[in-house]
Amino acid sequence: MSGSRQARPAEKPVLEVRGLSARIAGQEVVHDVSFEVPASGVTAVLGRNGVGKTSTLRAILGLVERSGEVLLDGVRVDGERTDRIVRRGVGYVPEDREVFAGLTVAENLRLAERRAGSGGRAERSGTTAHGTTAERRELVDALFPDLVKRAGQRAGTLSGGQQQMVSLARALLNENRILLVDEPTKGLAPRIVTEVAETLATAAQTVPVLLVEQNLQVVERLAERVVVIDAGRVVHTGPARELLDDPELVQRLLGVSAGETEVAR
Amino acid sequence: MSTLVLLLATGLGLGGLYFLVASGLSLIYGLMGVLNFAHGSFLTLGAFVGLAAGNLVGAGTWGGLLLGLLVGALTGAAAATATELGLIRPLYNRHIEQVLVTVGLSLATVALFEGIWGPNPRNVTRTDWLASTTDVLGAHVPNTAFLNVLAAAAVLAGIVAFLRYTRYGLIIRAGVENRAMVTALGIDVRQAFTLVFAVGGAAAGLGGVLATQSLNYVSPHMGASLLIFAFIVTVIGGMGSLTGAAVASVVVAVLQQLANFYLNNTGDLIVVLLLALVLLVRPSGLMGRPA
Amino acid sequence: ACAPTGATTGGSGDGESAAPIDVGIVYSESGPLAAYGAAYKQGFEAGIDHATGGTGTVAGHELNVTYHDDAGDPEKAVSQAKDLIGKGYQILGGTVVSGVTLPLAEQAEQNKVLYVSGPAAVDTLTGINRYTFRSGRQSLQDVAAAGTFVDPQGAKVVVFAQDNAFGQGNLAAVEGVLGGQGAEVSSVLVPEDATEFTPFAKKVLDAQADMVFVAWAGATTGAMWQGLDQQGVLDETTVVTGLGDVATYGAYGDAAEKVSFLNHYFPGAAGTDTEAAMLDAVEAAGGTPDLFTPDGFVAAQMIVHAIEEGAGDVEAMVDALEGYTFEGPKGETTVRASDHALIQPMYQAKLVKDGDVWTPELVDVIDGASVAPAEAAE
Amino acid sequence: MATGGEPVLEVTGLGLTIGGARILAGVDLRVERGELIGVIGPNGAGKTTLFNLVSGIYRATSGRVLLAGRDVTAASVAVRARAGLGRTFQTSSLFPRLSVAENVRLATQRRLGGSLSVLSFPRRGDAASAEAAEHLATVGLTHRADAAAGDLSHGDKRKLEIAVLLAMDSSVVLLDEPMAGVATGDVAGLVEVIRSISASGRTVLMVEHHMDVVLGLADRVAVLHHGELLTCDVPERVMADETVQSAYLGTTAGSAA
Amino acid sequence: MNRVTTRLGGLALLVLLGCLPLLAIPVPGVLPGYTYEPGTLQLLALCWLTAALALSYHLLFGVAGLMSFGHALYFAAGIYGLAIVLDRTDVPLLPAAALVLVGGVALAFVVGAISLRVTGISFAMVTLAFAQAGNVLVRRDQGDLTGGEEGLALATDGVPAALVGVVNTRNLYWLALVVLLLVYLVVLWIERSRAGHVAAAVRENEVRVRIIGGRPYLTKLVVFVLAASLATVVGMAYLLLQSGASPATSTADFTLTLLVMVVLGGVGSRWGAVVGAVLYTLLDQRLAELAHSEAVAGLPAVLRIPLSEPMFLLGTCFVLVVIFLPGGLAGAAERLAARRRPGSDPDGSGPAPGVPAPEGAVA
Ligand SMILES: Nc1ncnc2c1ncn2[C@@H]1O[C@H](COP(=O)(O)OP(=O)(O)OP(=O)(O)O)[C@@H](O)[C@H]1O
Ligand SMILES: Nc1ncnc2c1ncn2[C@@H]1O[C@H](COP(=O)(O)OP(=O)(O)OP(=O)(O)O)[C@@H](O)[C@H]1O
Ligand SMILES: CC(C)C[C@H](N)C(=O)O
Ligand SMILES: [Mg+2]
Ligand SMILES: [Mg+2]
Repeated sequence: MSGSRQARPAEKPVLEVRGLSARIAGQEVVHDVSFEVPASGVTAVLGRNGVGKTSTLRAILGLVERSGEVLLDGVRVDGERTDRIVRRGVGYVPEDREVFAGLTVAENLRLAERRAGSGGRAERSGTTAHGTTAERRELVDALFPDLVKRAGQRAGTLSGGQQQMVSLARALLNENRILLVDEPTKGLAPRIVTEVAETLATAAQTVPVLLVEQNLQVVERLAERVVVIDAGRVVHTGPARELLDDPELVQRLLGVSAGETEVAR
Repeated sequence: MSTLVLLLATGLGLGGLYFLVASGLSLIYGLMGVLNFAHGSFLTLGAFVGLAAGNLVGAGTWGGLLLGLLVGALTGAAAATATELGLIRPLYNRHIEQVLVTVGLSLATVALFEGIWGPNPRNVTRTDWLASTTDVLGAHVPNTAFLNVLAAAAVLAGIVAFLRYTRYGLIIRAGVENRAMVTALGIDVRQAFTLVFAVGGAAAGLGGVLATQSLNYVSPHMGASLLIFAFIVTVIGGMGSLTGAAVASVVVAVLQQLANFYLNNTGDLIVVLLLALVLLVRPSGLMGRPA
Repeated sequence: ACAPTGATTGGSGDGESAAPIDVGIVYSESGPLAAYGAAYKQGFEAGIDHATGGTGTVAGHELNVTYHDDAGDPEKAVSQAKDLIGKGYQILGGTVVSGVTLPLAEQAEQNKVLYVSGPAAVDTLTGINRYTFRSGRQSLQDVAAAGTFVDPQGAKVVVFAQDNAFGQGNLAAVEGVLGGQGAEVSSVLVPEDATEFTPFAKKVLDAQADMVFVAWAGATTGAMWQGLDQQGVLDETTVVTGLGDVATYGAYGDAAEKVSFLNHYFPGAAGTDTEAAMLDAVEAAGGTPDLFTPDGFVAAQMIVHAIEEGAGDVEAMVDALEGYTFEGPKGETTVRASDHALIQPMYQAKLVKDGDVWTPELVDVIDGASVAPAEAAE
Repeated sequence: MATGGEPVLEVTGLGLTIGGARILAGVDLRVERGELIGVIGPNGAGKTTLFNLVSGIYRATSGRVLLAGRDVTAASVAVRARAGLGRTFQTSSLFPRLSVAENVRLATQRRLGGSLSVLSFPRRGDAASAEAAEHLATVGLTHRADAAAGDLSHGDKRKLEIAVLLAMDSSVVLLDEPMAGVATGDVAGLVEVIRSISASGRTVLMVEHHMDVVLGLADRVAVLHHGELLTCDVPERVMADETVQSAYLGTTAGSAA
Repeated sequence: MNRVTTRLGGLALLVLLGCLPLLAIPVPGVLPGYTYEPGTLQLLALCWLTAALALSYHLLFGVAGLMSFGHALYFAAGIYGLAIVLDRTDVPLLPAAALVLVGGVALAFVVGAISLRVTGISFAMVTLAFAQAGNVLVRRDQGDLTGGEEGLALATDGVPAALVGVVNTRNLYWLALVVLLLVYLVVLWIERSRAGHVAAAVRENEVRVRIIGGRPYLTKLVVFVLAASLATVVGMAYLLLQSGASPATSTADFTLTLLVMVVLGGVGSRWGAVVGAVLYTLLDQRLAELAHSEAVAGLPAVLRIPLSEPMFLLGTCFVLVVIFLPGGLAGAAERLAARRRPGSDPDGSGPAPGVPAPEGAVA
């Protein structure tokens, strides 16, 4: 686990983004963004509010109008429909949880399980490094016992944090080539934040994670590389340590002044 | 006594008819949020085409009726599928516009049907059994009442099973809430929605052919005239609740029969009153989820 | 450019001694009653031909007949009437729908133009105003004809009708006509929009009437007859109704043979020379004679007569029509001077099965005077 | 720190049961004028529910809510709002198609009167608009004033919620996770905004999972757990509590938060 | 500056429309004849009244977001109310109109107070139900009041002679124009008022309005009653223009046509509602001419049958507008205007140079 923090020798990247732009309601909000996500470990996307982090993730999935190239395992997918891209093995934890309020917790999870045959390549080959579907299920159950208890409850009546758990669980239930995770710890109690961070760390050993996160402790704990976005453009990429160890750079890119990661005590 | 029996039995039969019309409407409305004003047109089209097919085998024969039902359902499904693909899907996520498009479609199609088949109702030849009555406790109950109730029960069971025991049911319910997210889970939600429309259309086509058996006519306006009750039944029953629609169909029809007979033809007014009352007391309908 | 103050009719400078006369026909070319409209129009064209001896001119005036579709919608009809009146038309005709005919009569009165209404049977049109005439029969005549099937004195008559203006009007007519002749009239009224009326059929049966008068219109007619038949009403008593247009013959199903029909007209009913001329003309023009063909024909006869007597002067035309008696397709026809009721013969008929289709057969001709409506106060 | 001793908000035996499920039970809480209370607790503990009951979104199945001594248990949301209660939502709830400025304006306008009048017109540059602009400046959204609220990014919506709250000028303010999704670089600024709200004599209740923020701001910290109020005490003592440590903060308390 | 030109433009248009009865302008294919002819004036007057009615619906639907399927009820209340009062009493026109308006307000208040207890599609259905009840009552001719499907003629005794008869069509035309102007101004007024702003806010997010201390229910009720009263006023003018009442005006179908007009013009746009209504009325009245034209009669059946059904053409038109012209005519006009003004990109965040042309972009 401790080794996960070191950059690995250059493997073929799982995800390559080249010159990606995204438009929302006729306005371009992401401009010409390029970066790569290597075969394992966490790559964090950082930036202030409204700079286009979420939009970048959504553009990769084709959930917003986009142009540019997106390659998954070397294959261009930017012309494909979202569901196709996802079935190639992309797990997504959206920013606003987006649980299906009218369905029960169990139904939410059942829906998320991609069945063999409809899943990504790995899925078709049966048991993988991530174990079987059943094993993944156990892992998720262990991580969020609350959800087991509330299997029959309508997701809309869950507390904010519980909904976040459902959203995470949906992504973790499947065999993925990559996870796109948008602010997973938002609204979670400190104890759960720690647990989620650990889970992501474990997952990242085999599946690369592209993580949007504001909590710098979590970034520090997980990320190997960072991509910093400002005003819809990539303004910095590099190893996480390099950024976090340089207070001046943090101040310049993220607007956090020295010592402020501990926030106004 | 025999009058009351007759009122109840025919009320039940009428309820079956209402449900046959409402089932597809309620399905599409409940699941996709599209209040489909063109539903009546699916029904009319199914009835015309179904009857024409049935007449090839023989008007007034059971074989003809069965073929008519099949062809009617297929016609309804085809029309609905075309509507979904051509008109509803491009308006993805614009619910009001989707409703409006169906309004436009219903206006256009009724006029088109008039152009093709003429404005006047045409009479239907039924099998001898359907044209006669069965004695129940001294009342001569028209056999179409039995047919309607049976068919309604079958359609209800069929659709509920489809929703409950197929994965599509789940996909559809989730897709209604958040289509983008279902897609982001790797599911092609569009097929599911098209399927809903097709099933709804099939129910309409089936209902259309069956309706001609009790109405004894087929006309370009038959769909539209039945639609208003289908709307009412759908809302009273609770959005998206098929069982609710079924219960509401029976309640509305029986109440209507009784009020018409005993309360000086006030059936329609009573039904409207019932609708207002139900919505005020339980805005989500009899069996809808509380908001 | 400033508008001329008076209305002008364009393009009449062809040197003829008498100016052409404009006749505007506002009728249902489309809409729910387009079939009636078609029969009316065919009859009208044949009538113009007949009355002008094929010349299309009356007393040197060329007739300029224009047809306008109101689609059965009063709003459109009024717009068209105003347009025509504004363009200087003094003669309007047409309409098959009661809801349209009344507003047009209103326009005729407001603007003092001659209006000859079409098949609309509404009784209130009779005596409504000085400028309005009718070319068809009215409900009271239907009812009086129904009265010829039984002896009204002391008979128990049940009116089975829809609970709308048409049904209520018929009920009132029966009460007035047959009630006046000593019948005991009661009614079973069914909501207009109802699709299931079996219990009402039973109610009719339970009333044990000597005669049941059925006044029904619309799509549910077939189901209504089945209901009456299924509950045994047709076997128990004399059931009388009006025989409609050809398209409705099938609606009775097997009940047809058990029903006694009063009839305004069916092709071949009259057997007069005028009728023969009308039938020939309509068929030659590719039309199909039907229930309301004579209404159009008679309208043409009346309009041509009015022009002959008083072209260009509405008051003179009205005067010419009041009391006018002529040989219509149905036989001797009179415009009653006091209220413009159109006195004409009616028929008793039955339907007989001829292979797969039903055809009407004449049972009896009812003399026009014997079924004339009571005079309406103007 | 609380000094007055006059309770502005008083909650006694407050509870909510939905379909047999006990969501909240027997919560007693007395908040004094000018106090800033941090509300913490595990996810699903009932924090948002408490806010919903106090603001009237839900009706309590037991207990009472007193606002400035007045019993508002049965009062509608609007009545409570007019009586001086304001709140933000955990998931942003704005007028998506109205502009950012209009969102704020509606609140100032309501306060300045005449919102139901068809005889008065809003004008640019009138008192309500000027005030709205001020609040937008406070939360740093001036540059987005004309954007539709629905077009804002997640973090910016949180800021807009605060601006609307400022505009309402409520005496009691409920904040539901104001920092969730706010960029780390902006947290300090928002903390200052909240501090100034509190400093202006208003009473603040704040649900927040950022412990640094809670500890930096709160006079007292209330802990909810399984729908019950465990404690409400000064931060030092609450943080030392064992249940709080294990159920909420977790073993690595402080380091991950 | 911009505002001044729009106002001047509006005024000029109004003057022009006001002068139409004095001019002889032919618009072939659109109008039945010269603009001074009664038939043309009647059609135009009908357009103005329909536009006024559509504006009142715009207030309900476009501003407050209340999708009612029963707006026809208040229009019919105006028509039948006035027709009945004039028919049954000797009250002269103006007092009668005032009386009917009071009645319309009361009716709207009661129905609104009940139906506004539910929202969304339920609201649409309850209003539909009430309107349907009204329609049933009208058609049943209860107490001989409404004349059933035969309708009711205008009793002209109480009406000033200047408003009766074809020769006076131009007076009716002016009346209709004044009603339209009046309704437009009232709607403008309400939209600009604070209540209008709150109504728009309610449309967006009701809970939020409550949280800032507003009263959504009252706001909606105010708008509902105002819109209904306007409809009642238009209804009374309509009675005078048509000199008769017909039950078709009380049907749900009629409300649907209003919806169609407002959507055609562009939801939320006042001008859109007006233009949509005028266009709809012209098409509705004139398409029949096209349908019966000889050009159509000569076509093969596959083309002839659809083309000879006006409603088919209208319905199809409408569907096409909804699909291809989001925002209706107003939206299209706006887009066109925006294209004319290049560089109006608000914050200059247009595509940055060097961005590859969007290729295979999917939404
Ligand atoms: N639905 C939308 N319509 C219009 N513009 C939008 C929409 N959603 C986002 N935007 C705009 O796109 C830009 C980028 O938004 P995005 O959500 O990607 O930012 P973000 O970096 O994820 O911010 P945050 O940290 O606040 O979540 C913002 O300026 C925002 O205003
Ligand atoms: N209808 C219901 N049926 C059963 N349980 C419910 C229902 N509605 C809410 N709950 C439960 O009530 C609890 C309280 O939720 P609440 O939103 O108040 O939590 P919270 O403390 O705000 O949590 P978070 O920090 O995650 O936002 C949750 O556990 C939720 O699942
Ligand atoms: C898929 C559509 C037919 C239905 C749905 N109302 C949507 O647009 O999201
Ligand atoms: Mg984001
Ligand atoms: Mg919460």
